[in-house]
Amino acid sequence: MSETKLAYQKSDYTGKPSTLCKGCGHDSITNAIIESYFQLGVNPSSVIKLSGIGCSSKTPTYFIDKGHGFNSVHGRMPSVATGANVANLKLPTIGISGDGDTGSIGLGQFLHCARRNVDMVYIIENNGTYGLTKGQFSATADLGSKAKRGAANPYPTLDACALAIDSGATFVARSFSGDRKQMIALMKAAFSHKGIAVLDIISPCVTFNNHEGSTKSYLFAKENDVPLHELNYVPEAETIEVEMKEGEVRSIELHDGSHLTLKKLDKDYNPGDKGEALKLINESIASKTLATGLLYYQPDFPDHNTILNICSTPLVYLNEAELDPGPDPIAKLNASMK
Amino acid sequence: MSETKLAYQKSDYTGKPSTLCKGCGHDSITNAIIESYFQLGVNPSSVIKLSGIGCSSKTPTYFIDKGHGFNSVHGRMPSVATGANVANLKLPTIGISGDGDTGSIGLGQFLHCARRNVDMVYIIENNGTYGLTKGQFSATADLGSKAKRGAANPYPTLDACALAIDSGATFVARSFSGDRKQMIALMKAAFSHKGIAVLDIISPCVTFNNHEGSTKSYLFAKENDVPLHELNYVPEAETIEVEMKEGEVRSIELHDGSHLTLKKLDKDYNPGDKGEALKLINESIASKTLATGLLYYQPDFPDHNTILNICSTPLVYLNEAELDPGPDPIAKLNASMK
Amino acid sequence: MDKIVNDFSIRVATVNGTGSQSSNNILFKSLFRMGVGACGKNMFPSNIQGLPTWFQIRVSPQGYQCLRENDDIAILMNAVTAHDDIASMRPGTTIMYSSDTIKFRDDEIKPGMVMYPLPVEELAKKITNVKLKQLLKNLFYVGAVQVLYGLDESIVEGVIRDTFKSKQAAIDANLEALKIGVDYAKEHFKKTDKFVFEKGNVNNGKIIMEGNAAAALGSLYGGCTVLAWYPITPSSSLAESLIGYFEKYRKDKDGKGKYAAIQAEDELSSAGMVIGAGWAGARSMTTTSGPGISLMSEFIGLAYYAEVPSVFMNVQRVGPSTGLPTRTQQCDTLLCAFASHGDTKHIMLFPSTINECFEMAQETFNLAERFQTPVFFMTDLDLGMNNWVDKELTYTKPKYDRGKVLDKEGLDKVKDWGRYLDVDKDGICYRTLPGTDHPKGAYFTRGSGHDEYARYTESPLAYTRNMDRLNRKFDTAKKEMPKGIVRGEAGAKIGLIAYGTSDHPVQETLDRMKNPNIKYMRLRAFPFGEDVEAFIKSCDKVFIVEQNRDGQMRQLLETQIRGYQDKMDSILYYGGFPLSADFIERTLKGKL
Amino acid sequence: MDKIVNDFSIRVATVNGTGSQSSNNILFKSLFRMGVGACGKNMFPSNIQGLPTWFQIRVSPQGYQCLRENDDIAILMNAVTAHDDIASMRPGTTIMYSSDTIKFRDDEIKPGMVMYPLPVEELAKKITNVKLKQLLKNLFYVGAVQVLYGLDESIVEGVIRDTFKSKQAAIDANLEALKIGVDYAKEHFKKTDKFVFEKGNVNNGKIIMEGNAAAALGSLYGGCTVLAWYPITPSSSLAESLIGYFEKYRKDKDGKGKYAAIQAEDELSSAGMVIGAGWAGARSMTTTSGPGISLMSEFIGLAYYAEVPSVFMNVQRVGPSTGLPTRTQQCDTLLCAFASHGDTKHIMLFPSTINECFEMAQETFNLAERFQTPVFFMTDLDLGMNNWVDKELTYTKPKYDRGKVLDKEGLDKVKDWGRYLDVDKDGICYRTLPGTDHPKGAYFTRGSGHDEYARYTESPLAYTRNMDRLNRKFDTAKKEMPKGIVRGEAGAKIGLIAYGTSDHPVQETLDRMKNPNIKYMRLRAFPFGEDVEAFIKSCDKVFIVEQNRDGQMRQLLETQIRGYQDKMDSILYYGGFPLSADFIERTLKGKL
Ligand SMILES: Cc1ncc(C[n+]2csc(CCOP(=O)(O)OP(=O)(O)O)c2C)c(N)n1
Ligand SMILES: Cc1ncc(C[n+]2csc(CCOP(=O)(O)OP(=O)(O)O)c2C)c(N)n1
Ligand code: SF4
Ligand code: SF4
Ligand SMILES: [Mg+2]
Ligand SMILES: [Mg+2]
Repeated sequence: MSETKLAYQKSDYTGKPSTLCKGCGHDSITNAIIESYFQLGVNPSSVIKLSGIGCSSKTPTYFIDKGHGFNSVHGRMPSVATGANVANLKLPTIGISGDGDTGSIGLGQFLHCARRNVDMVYIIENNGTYGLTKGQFSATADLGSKAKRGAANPYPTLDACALAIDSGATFVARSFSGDRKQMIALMKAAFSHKGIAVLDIISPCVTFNNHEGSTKSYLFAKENDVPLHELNYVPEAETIEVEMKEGEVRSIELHDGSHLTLKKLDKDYNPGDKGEALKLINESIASKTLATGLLYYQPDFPDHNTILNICSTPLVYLNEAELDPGPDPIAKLNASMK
Repeated sequence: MSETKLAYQKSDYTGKPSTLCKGCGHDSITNAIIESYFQLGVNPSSVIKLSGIGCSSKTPTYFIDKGHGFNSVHGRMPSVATGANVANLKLPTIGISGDGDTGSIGLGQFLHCARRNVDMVYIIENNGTYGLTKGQFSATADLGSKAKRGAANPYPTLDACALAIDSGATFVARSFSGDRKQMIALMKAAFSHKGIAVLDIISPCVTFNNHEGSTKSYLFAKENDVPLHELNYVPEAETIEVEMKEGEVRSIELHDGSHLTLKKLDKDYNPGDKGEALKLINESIASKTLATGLLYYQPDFPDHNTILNICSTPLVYLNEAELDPGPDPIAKLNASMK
Repeated sequence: MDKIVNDFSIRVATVNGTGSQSSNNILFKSLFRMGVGACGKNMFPSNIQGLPTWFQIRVSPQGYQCLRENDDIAILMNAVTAHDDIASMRPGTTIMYSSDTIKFRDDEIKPGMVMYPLPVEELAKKITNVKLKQLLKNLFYVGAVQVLYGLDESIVEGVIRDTFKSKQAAIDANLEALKIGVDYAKEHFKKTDKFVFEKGNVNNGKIIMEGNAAAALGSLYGGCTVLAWYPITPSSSLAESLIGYFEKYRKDKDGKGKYAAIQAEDELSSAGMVIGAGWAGARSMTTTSGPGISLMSEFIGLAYYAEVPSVFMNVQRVGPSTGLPTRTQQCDTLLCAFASHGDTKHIMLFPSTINECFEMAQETFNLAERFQTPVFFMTDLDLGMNNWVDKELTYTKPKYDRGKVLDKEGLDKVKDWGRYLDVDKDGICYRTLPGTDHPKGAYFTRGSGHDEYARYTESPLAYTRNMDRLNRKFDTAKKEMPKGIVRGEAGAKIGLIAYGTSDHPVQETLDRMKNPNIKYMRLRAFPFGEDVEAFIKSCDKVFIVEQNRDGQMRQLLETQIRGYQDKMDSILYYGGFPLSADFIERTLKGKL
Repeated sequence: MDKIVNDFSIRVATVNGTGSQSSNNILFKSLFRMGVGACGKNMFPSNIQGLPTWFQIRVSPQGYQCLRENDDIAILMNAVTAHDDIASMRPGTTIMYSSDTIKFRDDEIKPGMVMYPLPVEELAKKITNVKLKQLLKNLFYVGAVQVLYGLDESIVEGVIRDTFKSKQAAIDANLEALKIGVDYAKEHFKKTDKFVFEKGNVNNGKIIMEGNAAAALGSLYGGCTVLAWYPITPSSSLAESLIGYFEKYRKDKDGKGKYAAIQAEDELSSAGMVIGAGWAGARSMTTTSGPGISLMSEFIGLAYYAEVPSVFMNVQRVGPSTGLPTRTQQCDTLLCAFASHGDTKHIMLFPSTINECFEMAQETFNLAERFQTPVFFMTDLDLGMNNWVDKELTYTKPKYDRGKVLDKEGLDKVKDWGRYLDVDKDGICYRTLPGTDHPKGAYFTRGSGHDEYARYTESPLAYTRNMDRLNRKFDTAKKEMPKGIVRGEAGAKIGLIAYGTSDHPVQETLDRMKNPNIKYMRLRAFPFGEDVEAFIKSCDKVFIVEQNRDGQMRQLLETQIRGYQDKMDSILYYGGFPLSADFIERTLKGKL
């Protein structure tokens, strides 16, 4: 991922128009991705974009039209990305997933991909809900938060960052789709990291928002007495934007009137200690104050292609001359199997 | 799981003769299970035993013949156990799995089962290898350990205890198949816990031992110049037994001459703090000294059946009279759908 | 001018997530209450907001529950699709459109087209509830339709009141918007097309319901106590409806649930839960669609081979892969018949109507427990998610067939119990439930080789005996499946065969063709009973009408009822829209 | 006394994990080197240590690579199975047994049985290497066989030396143990049975190899660069052999690998990796068995619909579910033909021999890239894990068919490139590889609806066009599949059809029956080419010989080559042991 800055335009990084709901946090993430690649000057044709299934997983269509994209199957992006990445280790690899895609059906693949330290940026567009299937809880939904149907989530939240750290991920960060500046800073660092960089980005779903405190979910619709069970109407919402300083704690109002409390990590936070990072995350869950920033960073562990000791020519470009072992091994084997 | 002590014999808890290799750690665990149930006086007919696939997953056949058993499919015991447990919340549920079964193919199900806090005892017979398929690495294999084929494991170990804690398990302990006393103490506590009790029990595979330090794997066979690629001969080994005091650190010699270092948790260790538990586990991985004992314990979180608010009569025994909503709802629905 | 009364089709093109579904339902329900034979179908995108969506309403004196290929009236509210939409309309049809967002070129307007420009954005300014403007705009076309085609004003108002129940603000806002549409139409539109609604009485004793809700209700009455599911279109609403019914009708006096509903982390897990619960003795089910069945395949084989009662409700959508997730097909017939590796065969039921969704769902649980095997309830997006007009549901006092289960007393009576002993020679063996407090009550369940006493074995003979018995069990099932429903003269020589939602357009085709030499059998289950063979045998030629590319049911018929292949031919539609009689009639005539 | 030379069968019954496999291989290899036509098959348990296992060796002048149903000599070293074993032996056969652990009652010994009691435990005391006693004991029966049936002493010694190569201690220990057996037999056994080995020359130019190793070697020569797998019997050794070959023959000069081999966390993941790598442009494969295919089903549908080259090697074992994991069957034919939900069809290859494993494995990658689709390499436990005698492998300079790929220059030349445009009208479109540095090089791959330019669409027309093109592609594939291999007179009216490992016993059956009215086609691929139809057409009656319960290949033939069903019948064996000519001949004669 060591592309030098080239003369690319911002427009070289754009994609098809988004078909997501107006104000969806995922679109803010898309924009940050575009900006980050642009700032780094990565060759857009070299980028490969992979995803699973969900609103979040649609987003690879919305950036870098010039790169190949693969919208695969639900929860299995990590394995597809792993395969693509070993096949051609020259291509900057970005995987986009949702919290359902990663935390529910894809949990096993996610953690094993982390363990392998696949050289990719793995973005979780985390809204605590299944957007595309209309608002069921995902595994990252907060304990006690309310869903579309009004039932409270009785299960504890799965924290993708903690799990990634425990599984061996070497770059683990959290951000918020409303904090463009932080996202871009983290993304640029992530793109430059050799190994897996997991970015868990809280990305409110304006249509089926189920986040912590969203006991007032659908407030807007309720006020207006729209029957809740027929929510086929999606009000157009404004994109949330905030900018925070290091160490700052801020409570952000979401579309449904609920609040999300964020704390940006202090400047002197040391992301090199696994145990500390895990402690911090668990404290932050307990205090309902999400710590954002680079939570854990371990630059020295070899990435998957290094672990596998793959040659520098991408495997896809090896030809007969390079791959054919010739007649000798067969002759030897024939002789030995008697 | 509040069975009162009845007049059961030890023999009421035995099963079919084991078909595992002589000296396999799994058999020691089986014996501890038998002893624990016996000491608690659980009605053997009420116990349900579930497992996935692997040498470890065969063990439910080797205890409590009087209870129903279900050897399901690879890595999916957690979901089968969850289904059985909600269907009949009266039955003490034990799931037996291997490190491959739980840490590789079954990782997602394992963690979601932990998150649901299913009222069961979940035993991982952890040998860091795939015993039944002849010695490939599992995800809990230690970084750098050597496999049958002699290649070193290049991936970091997945720690089932850390991940279980991350995911919401309410009772998480580690033990060693050679420490019968500790196993029995932990199992009895686990059987009495309402919610999921995860027991990660290090259980050396005498045939394909790949544990930490097992750079001398197959020492025995090698010494005798048996070709390694044709290891169809399994020497009979003695069962390892140790007894440790709280706070004690001990290095145990395994069958292949390698060593495993264990540290029994101090008496004053407080298993109530998630962050601390995770820190401890990560330190213990880094120092290659496995901490054993009850790592994390949270007795207050409701178990899955409580979360689901299931009635006290097991669902399986509800009959027509109890389940039939009668004609009224249909009449009302008919009227409303016009 | 001639009138065309209650026999035409309307297409409403809108943008999804703008609330048009609510207006369309008001329109549809109003027609229903007027006693007009109406059928409504949604063509919606796999998206939450901003993509094109269509609602089609067809009215017919017979109340056919299927569409025509062509529409007579197009209500075009979506500028993105308007030009394609008008291009697909025939000369002489009517076009109502949002005139301040859509401009048609002259050459787009075909001869005889009647144009009703509706200045939606302009009119929207009159809406007082500014926040809900986007939503309420959709009432304008309802108002215009009311005026132009004769919706009963008080019925429409009643529908709006019932829709929003006690929410007075919503009722007022909707009525206001409706009136804006009505007023505009009265003032500006001159009726020049021939289509009119007139009150009728074809809906007496009928209801409007989605198949998924009916199947959910059937599951409730069928005694289902465990639901494990993973969301996937178009099956989610089946699970969600069932949860709703559970919450309402399945609480004990302490408010505790006489059910467990678990949203699993994926389909493998929901299958595992269903099998675990079925093994423990509960009536358990899952809801899913094609991708879920693929993922459940390993578990399905386990349930087949270890003989665990389990219900899989497959609301089919367009495959392969993610395919068209919001469109309809019958494309998992072969997959479900043989799901999993090794030699397997599974029972399937094919409901065609709301009432059958309700009744067959109940029966599914009986079959699963009776045959101790997975049973597939094969419905589809069209049946599951569209609003269907069907006769009222009827209550029958449930009598569950729990199959061959030995309890404590039962065990006392039998001398030699083996879990897989074929005592009755019908291939079905006796099981015990986990927890049975009896010294010989327990057995060990496994997906690996087992003998008659559930002991592990690798013996080729024991294995073969077991596999042969499973075949015998399947043969027993053949005799107990719901029979096919036959229409037409016994002596007719041309046979049609269809199943599920294809029934409706086939019935209409038969009405139209009135050919006494054509008869028809609607399949309702697999394995096929003797009646199916008899039907095929009595024909010279059999056309199997299906909504998939490869003629999957034809293949199944060919291999399971051997000897008649030469007669068999397919009529296949697989575009993902609901099947129409127009298509069948045209294709069939081309083949006759 | 009559001699029976080189034409009889031996069964060795032992306990697994005791090292008998090594002795059995010494026995087998010695026969091979003596030029005796030998076939050896392992019946082993799904267990590591302590359960019964059998090794069967059949010698025949023709060198048949399949067993007889009955054995002539039983070497019984396992007390647990000895009584069942002797019960299955016919009168007049020979029984050698471990006489200090096994005692037969008089009534177990049938008339004419020749008994050779071998006091294994007593003799074991003579072994000097105490630690390896358990292992070395197995050499005793090898020694006894050498004496009784005439193994060439120096050949046996040579085999032992070659087996343990430079490990002198092991060689010495084995030779010592062998000698104990030899000495005992010489002293105590009087040869009274008729069976003898005599040196021959049927193995000139031949090798002993496992199919899994041959398929792995084929994959190496086929240019596979990415292997993603999950261990499962009986496929693990295919992956492990390939890794071995990779390590040996695929390093660049810096010691870096020109391959990636990943042990995935499960089969879903390995399928995903294969598809990811195939999409990126690598020749990628996975190895698995039935349960793995079930789990991969969703992904297989993606690869079909999104058209990603990918190779799935399925080493079949006995299903359903976990079944008999260490026994052989051909039970995934239907599953692999149609794997995944929706309308799907897949290419399959069926190797029968070691040489075909090697050659077809290479071809698999060409087909996958040429047709941009999943290709199944369908082998089984018998072929994969047993030691087969076959002719030497031959090297052909590889020429990969990478299919229709447009690189930078290619893109410059085409004016209008669409990923799914059927330019050549053969249903196969042009793809580009990710990373292609060209402004119009990129496209978006998805499992959802897409048009010719790989754009997302829900259009029924675009969907239908695409599905029809996929059918066209499959039709093109039909013409390019390996043809069936025919034996017998063209004019014969009775046809046999078989595939994979069933070929060997079918060939033997034909040799035996010498019926000029019987001919035989061995299928090698699906979709079936025209030659298959022509063959069936030319017969009055066709018997499809298969190793599964449901006649899966027959079903596939019936639905894919319609019109000949009435001729088709099945010969089915599914007990899990390798198929024998005895079974086929008996069953066929019963049907003629
Ligand atoms: C195998 C499978 N199961 C279920 C689905 C249905 N499905 C589509 S998206 C989705 C959840 C998406 O949630 P998430 O990943 O959080 O994405 P979001 O839409 O919230 O961005 C589900 C369950 C599917 N496509 N495939
Ligand atoms: C779906 C599936 N994939 C693969 C296998 C093959 N398999 C059987 S056991 C096993 C691994 C067992 O490892 P572990 O759970 O650690 O158990 P152990 O034998 O070490 O006790 C595997 C891969 C299988 N049975 N099913
Ligand atoms: S449903 Fe939610 S996640 Fe999906 S596009 Fe709309 S706002 Fe975004
Ligand atoms: S192979 Fe290992 S895990 Fe399996 S039974 Fe033998 S010692 Fe135990
Ligand atoms: Mg989400
Ligand atoms: Mg293990």
